[in-house]
Amino acid sequence: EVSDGKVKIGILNDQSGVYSDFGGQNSYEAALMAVEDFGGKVLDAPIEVVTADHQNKPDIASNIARQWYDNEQVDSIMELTTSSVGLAVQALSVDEKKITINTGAATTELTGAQCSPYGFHWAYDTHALAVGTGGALVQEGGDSWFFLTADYAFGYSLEENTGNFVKGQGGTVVGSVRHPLASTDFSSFLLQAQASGAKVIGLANAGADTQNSIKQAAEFGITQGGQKLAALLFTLADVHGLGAEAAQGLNLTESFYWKRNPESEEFGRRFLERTGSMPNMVHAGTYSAVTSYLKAIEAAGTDETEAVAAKLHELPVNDVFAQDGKVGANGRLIKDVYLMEVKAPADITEEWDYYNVLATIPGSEAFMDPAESGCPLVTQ
Amino acid sequence: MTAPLLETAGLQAWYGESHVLHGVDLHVNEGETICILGRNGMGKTTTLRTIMGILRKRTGRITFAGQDMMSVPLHKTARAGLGFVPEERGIFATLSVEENLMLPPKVADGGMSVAEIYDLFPNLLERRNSPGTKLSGGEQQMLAMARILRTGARCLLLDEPTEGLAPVIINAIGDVLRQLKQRGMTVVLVEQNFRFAAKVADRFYLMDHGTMTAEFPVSDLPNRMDLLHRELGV
Amino acid sequence: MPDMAREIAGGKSEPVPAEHVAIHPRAGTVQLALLAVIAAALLLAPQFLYPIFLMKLLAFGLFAAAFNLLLGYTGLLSFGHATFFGGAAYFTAHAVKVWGWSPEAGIGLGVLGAAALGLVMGAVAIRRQGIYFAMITLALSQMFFFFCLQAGFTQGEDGIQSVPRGTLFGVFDLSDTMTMYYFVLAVFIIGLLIIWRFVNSPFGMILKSIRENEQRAVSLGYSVSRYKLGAFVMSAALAGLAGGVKALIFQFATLTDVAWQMSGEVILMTLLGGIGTLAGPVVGAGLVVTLQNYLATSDFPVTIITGVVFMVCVLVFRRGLIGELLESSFGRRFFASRRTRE
Amino acid sequence: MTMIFGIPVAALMGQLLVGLINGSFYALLSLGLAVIFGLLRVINFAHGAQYMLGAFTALLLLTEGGVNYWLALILAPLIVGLFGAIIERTMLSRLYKLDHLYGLLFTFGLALAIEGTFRYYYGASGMPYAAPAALTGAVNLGFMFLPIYRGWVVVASLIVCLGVWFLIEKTKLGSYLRAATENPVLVQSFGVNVPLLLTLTYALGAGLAAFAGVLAAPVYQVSPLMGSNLIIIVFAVVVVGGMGSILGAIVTGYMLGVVEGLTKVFYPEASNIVIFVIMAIVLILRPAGLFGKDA
Amino acid sequence: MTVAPAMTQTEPRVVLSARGLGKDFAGFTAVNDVDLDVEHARIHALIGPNGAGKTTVFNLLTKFLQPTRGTITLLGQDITRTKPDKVARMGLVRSFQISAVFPHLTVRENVKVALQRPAGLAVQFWKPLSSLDRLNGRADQLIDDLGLTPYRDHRAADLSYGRKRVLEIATTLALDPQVLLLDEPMAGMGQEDVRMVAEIIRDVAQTRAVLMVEHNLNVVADICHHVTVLQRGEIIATGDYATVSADPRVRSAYMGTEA
Ligand SMILES: Nc1ncnc2c1ncn2[C@@H]1O[C@H](COP(=O)(O)OP(=O)(O)OP(=O)(O)O)[C@@H](O)[C@H]1O
Ligand SMILES: Nc1ncnc2c1ncn2[C@@H]1O[C@H](COP(=O)(O)OP(=O)(O)OP(=O)(O)O)[C@@H](O)[C@H]1O
Ligand SMILES: [Mg+2]
Ligand SMILES: [Mg+2]
Repeated sequence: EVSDGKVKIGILNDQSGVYSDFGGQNSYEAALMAVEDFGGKVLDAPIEVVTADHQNKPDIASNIARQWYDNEQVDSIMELTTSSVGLAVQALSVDEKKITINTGAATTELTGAQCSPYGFHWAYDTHALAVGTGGALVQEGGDSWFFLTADYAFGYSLEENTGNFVKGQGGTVVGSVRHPLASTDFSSFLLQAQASGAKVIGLANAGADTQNSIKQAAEFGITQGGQKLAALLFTLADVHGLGAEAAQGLNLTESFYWKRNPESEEFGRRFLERTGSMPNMVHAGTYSAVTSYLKAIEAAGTDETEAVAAKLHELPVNDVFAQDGKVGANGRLIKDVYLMEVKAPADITEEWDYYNVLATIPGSEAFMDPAESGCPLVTQ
Repeated sequence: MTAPLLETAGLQAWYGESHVLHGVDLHVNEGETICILGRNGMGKTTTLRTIMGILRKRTGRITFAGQDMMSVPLHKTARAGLGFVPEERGIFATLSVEENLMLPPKVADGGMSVAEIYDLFPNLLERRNSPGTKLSGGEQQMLAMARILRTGARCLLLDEPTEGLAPVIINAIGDVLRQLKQRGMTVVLVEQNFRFAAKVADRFYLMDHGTMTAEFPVSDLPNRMDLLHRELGV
Repeated sequence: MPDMAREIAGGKSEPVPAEHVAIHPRAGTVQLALLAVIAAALLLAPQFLYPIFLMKLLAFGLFAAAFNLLLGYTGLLSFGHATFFGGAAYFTAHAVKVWGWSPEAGIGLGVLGAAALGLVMGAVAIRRQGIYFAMITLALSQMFFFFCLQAGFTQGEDGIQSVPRGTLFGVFDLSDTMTMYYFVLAVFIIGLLIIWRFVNSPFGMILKSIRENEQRAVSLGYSVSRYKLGAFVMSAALAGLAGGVKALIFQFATLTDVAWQMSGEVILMTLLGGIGTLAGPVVGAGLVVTLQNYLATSDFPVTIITGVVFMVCVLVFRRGLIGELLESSFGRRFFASRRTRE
Repeated sequence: MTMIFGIPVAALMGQLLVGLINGSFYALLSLGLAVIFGLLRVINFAHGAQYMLGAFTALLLLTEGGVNYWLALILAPLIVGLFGAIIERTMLSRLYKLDHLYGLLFTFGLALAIEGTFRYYYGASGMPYAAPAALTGAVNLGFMFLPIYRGWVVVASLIVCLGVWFLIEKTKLGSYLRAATENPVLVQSFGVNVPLLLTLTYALGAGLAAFAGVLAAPVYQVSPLMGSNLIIIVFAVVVVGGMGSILGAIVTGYMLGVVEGLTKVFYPEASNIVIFVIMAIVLILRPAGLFGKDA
Repeated sequence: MTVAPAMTQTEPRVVLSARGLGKDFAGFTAVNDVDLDVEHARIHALIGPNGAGKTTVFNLLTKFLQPTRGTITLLGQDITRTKPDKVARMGLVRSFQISAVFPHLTVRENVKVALQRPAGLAVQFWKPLSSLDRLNGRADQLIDDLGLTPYRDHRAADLSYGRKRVLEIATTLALDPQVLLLDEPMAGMGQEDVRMVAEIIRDVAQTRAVLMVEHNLNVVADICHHVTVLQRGEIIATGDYATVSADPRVRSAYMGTEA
């Protein structure tokens, strides 16, 4: 009993802009891999994956989503990099009664005040990043922070979460400055951060923005001056893009590392062969999301939204991405995340071998307790 | 007799929709100075502008030195040996006197050297570094002529060179024109100042409403005074 | 300063030929029949086509027609009309979503807001003419863009999302797509009628004469800048009408609507359809929207096509589709009276 | 720490310098626009795209041909200038006899097409272009670390701006250009090939944009849309300076860069808008612009 | 009932006057120290060689240009700082040296545009065009007076040069101005038209003041009551035609004969 005789999954993300390395085309490949690994069929119905570039514009994204739902019988949309898009498409999907599984966006709003009965948040969120990277730096003595924040939902969420976390640990936030998405010149913001005298400059941005911030901070001698940079959202793809030389020593938080165990390594190498790069948490998360969605359809015996959503909430997640992951009532996948350090170039033994895993942060610490998330669905 | 250096036949021209030249026939021999007389607005300036190719909405025939000029683009007219001194003189305000003087490219050998020009117009030498439009009207007129003499043009089209000038300067310009004639320069002069024209021109055309209504040599002038009186109020 | 490039190219463009084409005796019938066909098509269209797409088309059609009111009838090229379109979208979205206003009140606020923005921008911009005017409107609208990026109520990059469509006059539930469609259609028709009336009014006559010879209009005692400002505000208000409706159609107001690319798009629509014709901008909008829709999910960037179409239109096709049609012998016979610009 | 208006002097100086660096790009770009506008009366909307083309040419020269920065700094402007010349000759020149607005619209379309094409092939994200080895590193000025490359940007832009100013104000070619701006027909009747001059001018303007693009590549990365927002700021700079004024464009470019830098210190929220606000004020008080003559 | 002030049409009454008028363009003085009095029911000619500043004086009087020096008074009011459209509404209307019509409007529409404002039908954007129909009568009357009836529905662009000038005069008269400024109204006209327009001007001048620039000295001699000669921006002579034309300075500067 699959509607229109097939299951159609849309991968909607940034494929040409600042976040195209972060998720991009490779997320689509991850979804295809998941479908192939699943056998190409569910409940005897073929599975199809479509993809589109939303250029980081929420309006473009929701137009495409609407068209997919209304005209092209798409059953669920995943990936949804960047928070503004994630929120827009999740809200639209409530009206359209469709499932969204977000692996690319970071904001905790998705499972907080704006949570949805059919919306899931899979790979990571700003809370996890704050606890992981923020926690590590505060422990090292970085107790005064200045934030360089991307000027939209994601940046605010990341700044707020990290700031609260830092303050909770007894640290202070001395200031912040906001920059437009996809800036090319961070020099004046960095000079402000420098002038603030904070010990840590928190980069509450992502993708190419973070890469550029780090590079220009080096140019202006900020790290030589003794201030430390915290790349709050930085993934393997970004390390690769920036180069190990410039990235060495950075602390970062990811919920996936290909070299962590044999299964993930096997998946990583298959992915590398296919795409030319190792997966980061967004790619692995997308693989996991598609797999879990298909499993839920199978378990529900239908692709009807309510039933599938119920199964997604119910079933534990066990795959290359998550072990014993659980989905909270707010739609949050709760699983372990890892604190990494980027190796010095000399220590790198093979390509893509960028991380030392410093710590594993259990899911219950990394993610907010659903009951405290502010999601109206939880309290009922 | 050799063919005239410059000749037009049935030349018509328009400013937008207004038809100004209604068939101008004119010929100038090498070394000759002719003068076009006529009241205001009869089309004298237009005739010169049309020959130069500045006014391009035109029909008819223009031949210069045996070459058909109708299809020659504006920037090549000068290279054929025609030099134009416009009524408004066209001195460039953003250029100094010397820059103004040096502006037109040399188109042929045989032009005057800068030294010769300064000899001819000592005022210009004195003021060669001031901005072009700071010159007096007469000086501007001299500069406008001097500018063309450098280029080696064989035929000068002069539009009212004496307009607004004091008699003494008019005399000076008259001298210059006579000197040029000795050097073999061909000149087409447009004038309202009949007395001046009478001293320099070899032959006259009378223009009325876009056509030439009369043509006569300077020797015939006494017989024509009546006509001129009627037409020009001379 | 003299106008060199133009002079080099040989003065102002060709004079208009004084042809007299007889108007076909049945021209009126043909026009009426055509109108009837269009009306029927618009009423029935949502049965066959994706209603959201149709609504988008109508909204942009109205936007382009409003823009053309300025360019086509006063000769002012505004490169900042996104300000009115997008600004109104924000006002409407905010009023409806945050203050819980009814849709008609929200749209009303959008129109008024756009008119107010038009008054401010117009007052500065009409101090200069031609390209200066275009550049100033562009710069001012970029200023408004940055304002929207930073003002709290616009939600920055996120935009105002999930705007409820609400209930029109407390009766019609606009969350129903068909109801919404007929509402948009009604607004579209009303908007076009307003434009038509405006153009064919005593005021429109003065605008036309100002465009034809501004100095002369001044010498006849018309305060040209006030008339221009009036037209500017009117055009802004109508663009705001389109923007407010757009916010309800897509339930969204974002930076895209106030970005300069949007101002460029509306120029393209008008240029493509035919500047100074009533139907041209609408047809142009239809083409552009269709093209964008067709390419939305492909990865081929619309901007390449947009850019090339722009260049081709400017180089060889300046009258636009409708303009060319009206200029054809067919158009001259049947639509002669409709032509308002050379 | 010494303070001025509650801002540490060091931070203030730093922001001023950063403003000056941005101003260098504004000056170079508005200079090119002013040169083109002065003679062709075309607002070159494609100027931002030509700036981007310069950066891309440098990048492609490096990746495809192994051509280094210094050579690219010369080659890229020549290549883009040639491209500009072809565009002018084959298309733009047909529009001179029409309303100037068509030139604006044409170059607008051209910009969209060029940027769209590069976006199609290279995506919208920036691609790094390394600064030449000789210019890496930073010098400690006491109040800040100045990356040597950015210092070079200021110097190079000053040299080129002065060079172009010299070319136009002090050379024979420049005297043709200035004279042709005043009275093109007369200059042409002197036998100067003004259409060719127009082509060269457009090529010069495009080449200047490309030069700025190459300079910008190591600072801002190379991306297809790098010029599209910048160009509007540059328009405002040109309006403030006075359309067509060479000196006005240069001076205003640096000045507004610095003003923008200061705004970032005192009222960061307005830093994006400040140039447009200044433009509006200038228009109201002095419609011809600060250095413009025609009212 | 009180007796109306004794003001007959023949009594000279200055309606437009300028004192010490001057205009500089970037260091160049185009008009200098011009005093001018234009009287009701009189035709005043302004003549002078090309570039003497005649058009500039017109532009100054009609406020299309702001004077550098001097004052202008219209009907007793100082208009030195008034905007040009306001001046037109006060009753001072001009024609242009380069013919100024609305080329794509018909002859009748051209005239109606001028009639609209005094009729209070200019800002009504909500009324249909047909509301302008009530101006047709007056428009057709003017068109007829000037002999343009056969061309009433032609587009202005299609008229001959001379007829455009006539049309321009018609639009100007439609405003029923107190003072009429005509810049070379006969330029480019055939002999026929010149005579007709001269008649028209003489006619309309019976009830209003006319200031005109004209190169056609026959016309000036024929219809003008008063002549002012301008040279290099300054007045070199003023008076009736006979006086002025006998002035040696005028003869040398304008008529082209050295005394
Ligand atoms: N740029 C122009 N546009 C339209 N008409 C023009 C233009 N220049 C001149 N005319 C008209 O063309 C006719 C001939 O003008 P032209 O300048 O050739 O006369 P002219 O004989 O040189 O007179 P003058 O002695 O005053 O210099 C005049 O009626 C004039 O009004
Ligand atoms: N806007 C301006 N800027 C600079 N100079 C100007 C301007 N307008 C006119 N002039 C100059 O002022 C002088 C007087 O010009 P004006 O047009 O008033 O002469 P005119 O007497 O009307 O001549 P014509 O009989 O040829 O029409 C001329 O030298 C002209 O070049
Ligand atoms: Mg002349
Ligand atoms: Mg004049």
